[in-house]
Amino acid sequence: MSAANTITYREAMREAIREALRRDDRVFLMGEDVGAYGGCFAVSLGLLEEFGPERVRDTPLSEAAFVGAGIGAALGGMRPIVEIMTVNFSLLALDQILNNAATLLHMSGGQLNVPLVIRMTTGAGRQLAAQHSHSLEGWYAHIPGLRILAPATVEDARGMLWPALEDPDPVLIFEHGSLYGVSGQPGPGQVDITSAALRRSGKDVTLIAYGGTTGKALAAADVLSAEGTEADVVDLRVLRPLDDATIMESVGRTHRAVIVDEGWRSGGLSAEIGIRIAEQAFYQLDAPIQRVCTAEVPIPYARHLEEAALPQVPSIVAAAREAVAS
Amino acid sequence: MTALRQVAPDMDPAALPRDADIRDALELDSLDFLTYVQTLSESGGCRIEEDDYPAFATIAGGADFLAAHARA
Amino acid sequence: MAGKKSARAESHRDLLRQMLRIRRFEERCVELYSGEKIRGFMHLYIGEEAVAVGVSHALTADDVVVSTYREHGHALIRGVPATTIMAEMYGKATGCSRGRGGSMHLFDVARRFYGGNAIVGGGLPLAVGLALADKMQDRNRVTVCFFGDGAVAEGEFHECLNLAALWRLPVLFACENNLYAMGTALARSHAQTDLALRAAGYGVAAWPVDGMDVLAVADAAARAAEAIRAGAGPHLVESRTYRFRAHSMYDPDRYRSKQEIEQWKKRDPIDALVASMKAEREITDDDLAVLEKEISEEIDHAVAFAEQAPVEPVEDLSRFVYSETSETSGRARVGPVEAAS
Amino acid sequence: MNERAEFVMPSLGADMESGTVAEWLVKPGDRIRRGDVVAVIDTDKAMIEVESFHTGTVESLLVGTGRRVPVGTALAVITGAPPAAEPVSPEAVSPEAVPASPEKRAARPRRLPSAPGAPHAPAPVASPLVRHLAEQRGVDIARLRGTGPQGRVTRADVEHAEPAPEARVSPLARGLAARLGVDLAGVHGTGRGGAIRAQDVREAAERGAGPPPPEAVEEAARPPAEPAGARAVPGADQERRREAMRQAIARAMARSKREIPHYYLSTTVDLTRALAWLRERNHDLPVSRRLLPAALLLKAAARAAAEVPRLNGFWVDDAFVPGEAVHLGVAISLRGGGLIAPALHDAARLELEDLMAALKDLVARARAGRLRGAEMTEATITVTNLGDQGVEAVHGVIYPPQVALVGFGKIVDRPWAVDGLLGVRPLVTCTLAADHRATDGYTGGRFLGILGRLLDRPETL
Repeated sequence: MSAANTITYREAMREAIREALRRDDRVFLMGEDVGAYGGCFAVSLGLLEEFGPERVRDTPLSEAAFVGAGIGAALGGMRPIVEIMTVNFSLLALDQILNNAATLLHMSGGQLNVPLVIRMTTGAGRQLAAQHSHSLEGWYAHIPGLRILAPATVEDARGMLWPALEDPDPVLIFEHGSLYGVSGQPGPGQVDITSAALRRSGKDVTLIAYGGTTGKALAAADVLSAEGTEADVVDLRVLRPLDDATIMESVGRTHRAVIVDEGWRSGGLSAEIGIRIAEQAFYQLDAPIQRVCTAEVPIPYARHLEEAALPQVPSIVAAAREAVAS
Repeated sequence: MTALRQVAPDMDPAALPRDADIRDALELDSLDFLTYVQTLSESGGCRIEEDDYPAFATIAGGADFLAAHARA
Repeated sequence: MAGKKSARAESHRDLLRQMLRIRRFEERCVELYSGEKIRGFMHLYIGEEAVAVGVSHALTADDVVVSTYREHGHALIRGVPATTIMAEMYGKATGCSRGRGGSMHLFDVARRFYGGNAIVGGGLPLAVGLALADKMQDRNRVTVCFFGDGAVAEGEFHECLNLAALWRLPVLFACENNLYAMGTALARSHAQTDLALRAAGYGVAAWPVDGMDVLAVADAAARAAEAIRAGAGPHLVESRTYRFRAHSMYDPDRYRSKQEIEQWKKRDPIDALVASMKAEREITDDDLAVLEKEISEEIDHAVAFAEQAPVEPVEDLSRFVYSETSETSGRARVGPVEAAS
Repeated sequence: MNERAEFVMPSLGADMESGTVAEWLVKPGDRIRRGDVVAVIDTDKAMIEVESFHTGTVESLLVGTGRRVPVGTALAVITGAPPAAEPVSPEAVSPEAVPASPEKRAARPRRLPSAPGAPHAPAPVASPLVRHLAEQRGVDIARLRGTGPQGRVTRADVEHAEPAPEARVSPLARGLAARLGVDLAGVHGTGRGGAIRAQDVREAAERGAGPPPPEAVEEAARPPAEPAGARAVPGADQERRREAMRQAIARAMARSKREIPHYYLSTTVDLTRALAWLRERNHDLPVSRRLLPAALLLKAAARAAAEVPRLNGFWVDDAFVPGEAVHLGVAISLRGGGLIAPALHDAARLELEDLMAALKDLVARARAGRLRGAEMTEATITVTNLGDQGVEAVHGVIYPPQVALVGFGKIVDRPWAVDGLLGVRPLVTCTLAADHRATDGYTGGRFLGILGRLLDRPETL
């Protein structure tokens, strides 16, 4: 079925970690169940055996302590990769991420950079209910001092980690839980961690998505194409700092924008992107900006309720139709 | 004829031989010619492809094309 | 015999000198705060000097210190110049954090001073991580983390004690138990007020010590540091102390009695050391006067430095949010410790 | 309290020394706004609608129709309205708007207001009080039928009027309408709630710019003895105008060759990709939305001028003054002889489709003698395309005070070496005539290089 060099997103991420551990002995992985268990989502399966418990460190369930220790180790010259099981759990370490990782460089007048990578799972779609399913990357994208990545493809899962480790500042990588089993080409290697990518070209409307919604936006673009509407699909890739140029270039061509965000609508990333378009491309707009976001509820368990809460292909298609019609 | 008068108001298309090249005879430029074809396409309710443009170089050719392609 | 005795006297003079530097420096800060030269929150260490001075006495220049927002004293005796500390409190460009930190956020990486952390308990994980890096890179250093009794109630304290013990990391947990978390007395916030006992639950060796006696603190810290360097894992020293002044300049000090404060002031660590040194004939009044004069000149110099220091241009407001190396030289790799040393 | 301002015979080109009022579109007592078209001026080259730089009331007309007067002659007096009702904006009375000497005016291109909408009907008369009331109630007084004496709008008219519904216009459509000179009031919106979208404006521009209705043409073609339509020029007059235009062109071109040390460069560009792309693009579109190769050539020239700003602007008082944007002069030959080069406003930023619409509109209006003043003066660089005449290369004369002229020849199939093999390719010869005072051959070469590259990547245009 799949081509010889096709791998899953999970494997791509594992390969990236393996490569980093091999390339640089300052790199180590730590987090809950990354070692003996093989990672909650099996990303780090086999790495303990290969690299030993010093460099693949199981931690106690102490998010604040091990995320903070990652920051301290980065200050001490290491290049830690800290895995947090899900974005909901990251809130236990939010103090360390915001008050230390993102802040130390500025607060110390440029003396302390924090070359740390934090990986975590985000997003819904697996019936994990309201404490394992949220998309809070937009919150993190609010924080100056952080770089926020959302790999949506196997190539990005494979290629983003190394440049993230080379970044002298803290980088958070959000891996959408629904993507781990997706297969694709890992690509030639390194990718940039600065720009958005145009995943599909069309002249009628721009669909802006990232992470778990990129695939849905592409599927929506297929549906739209069959109706004669050609959509540009922008995969943001980097949620902070946002690549305004790519967004504006696309909206400047299509004059219509639909923002797809699995985060909640109010005060979220979609609002930020929407207002940037209004600020920078107002005179290019030929229709009101549309948003497709998660319903403003904690993610429910039951499948039909969860599906109804999330952005889906039909809702993206409907929003695009509205943009083209209005 | 009306279409031609629009683009070349100073000429009398009625005096043209039906097989003369109207672009030369009426000194039409490419924009004029496009306007001419557009007018015929809209008034004749008939789709004219770019490949068909050469047929319209003469009045006879244009008339034949329209007669053949006009809506039933 | 005479040599040993004079070495002891020299050591005592140094301890006294450091405590006096902190005391006089902070007294000047109060004056400057009242004169609106220093703003923001300012937390004074007066009364607790024996803790910082005693613990630091056990450290080498290579060791690392992570501190709290009551850190003027820690910074001073770790070698951060009084000039750059004062300039920082003035909010000036030549301050040790370029005016971005103020009183609560003094940093000096060259002196391995990893800052004033103003989130109670927030510095503990950093210290654990710094020690982890040392261990993974086979550097025989001690990382000292100062924190107060308030932090012991935070989850991060427990997570960090556990993690440091689990991984046998070279951390000296230096608890400054001044009996009040801001205005909440120890007994009103802790079910077990014997804080050293908490450490026992994590298998961490811990000693309570009289924090008003600099020699006792220095002795306990030296023992702990020695054990840590020998690979015995983290240790905790709980110094029982008292701040003579209110929590911060805004604090009306309503939660404790005048009598209680006066009682503690009778145990002033500086007076105590001076008395013992005089009894041992290690110091004369003339010596003391010379010492005071030297310190006064150091502080005068620091104030003059801060007064004339330039302010950071507003155009530079958004500097140091992201590393400038990443913007200018692309993907340059910067190890902050190495770069600074 | 009232400001008085003169409406003067404008200079609409370096070669214009005098003009004739062909028609007044306002009469004493009319309210006018800055940007309203108030008169049609015969410049020898064309009939040009001229806008007012003032807001106020026409007090008197000083020059009757048919009188030829020098540039700078006062033609009408405009009195400002009381500030309470309509503050006169400072720029409306700034000296910039009323240049001191014809020489200065001719030499220094001014920033002109963006192209106004289609000619407005004379504004209805109303008292300041009534105007104030109308403003307060959001009533567009221009849309009211006055019931007072001589059609004056009364207080009751305003009070009975429905407030004008807020037009829903997309930002893109609004900008496009301004660029294409489309009056939004006449555009039918097809979006939700009647919102006007870009395509609606394009279609409106298309209609507005299209050829005049046959009746008008017939009327214009009638023998001169018969009474002519408002703007039709009697035959004898036409002859005179043709002669005058010849003279004007002669003056401008002689000045150019006298003053401007021209240098000439040329390059040949393979249009295979451009034409294939155009063909693909035009394939599914109705004739009205198809692009001509000329649109690609013009867009590429405008983009290249934007990238080489030293060629886009004016040589004034022994110095180069860069253009604020690329306003692309398009040389249009008039039927019956003569040449005129009005500008496509901000052409480098127009999308191809809009550029095509603007071009059609411009050519139609140029030939109908209905250009606007700004279009005659604002060109920052000019393109001449003689390809339709079968000419292969144009070595043009620069239109002063511009510093460059771009020429395109006929697109011809010729043998052309590609990757070491000989093939037949559609080629076009692009030429540049440039002012050696402003630039050197290197700059000109860069321009042609960029032009060639742009034409090879039509999808980026």
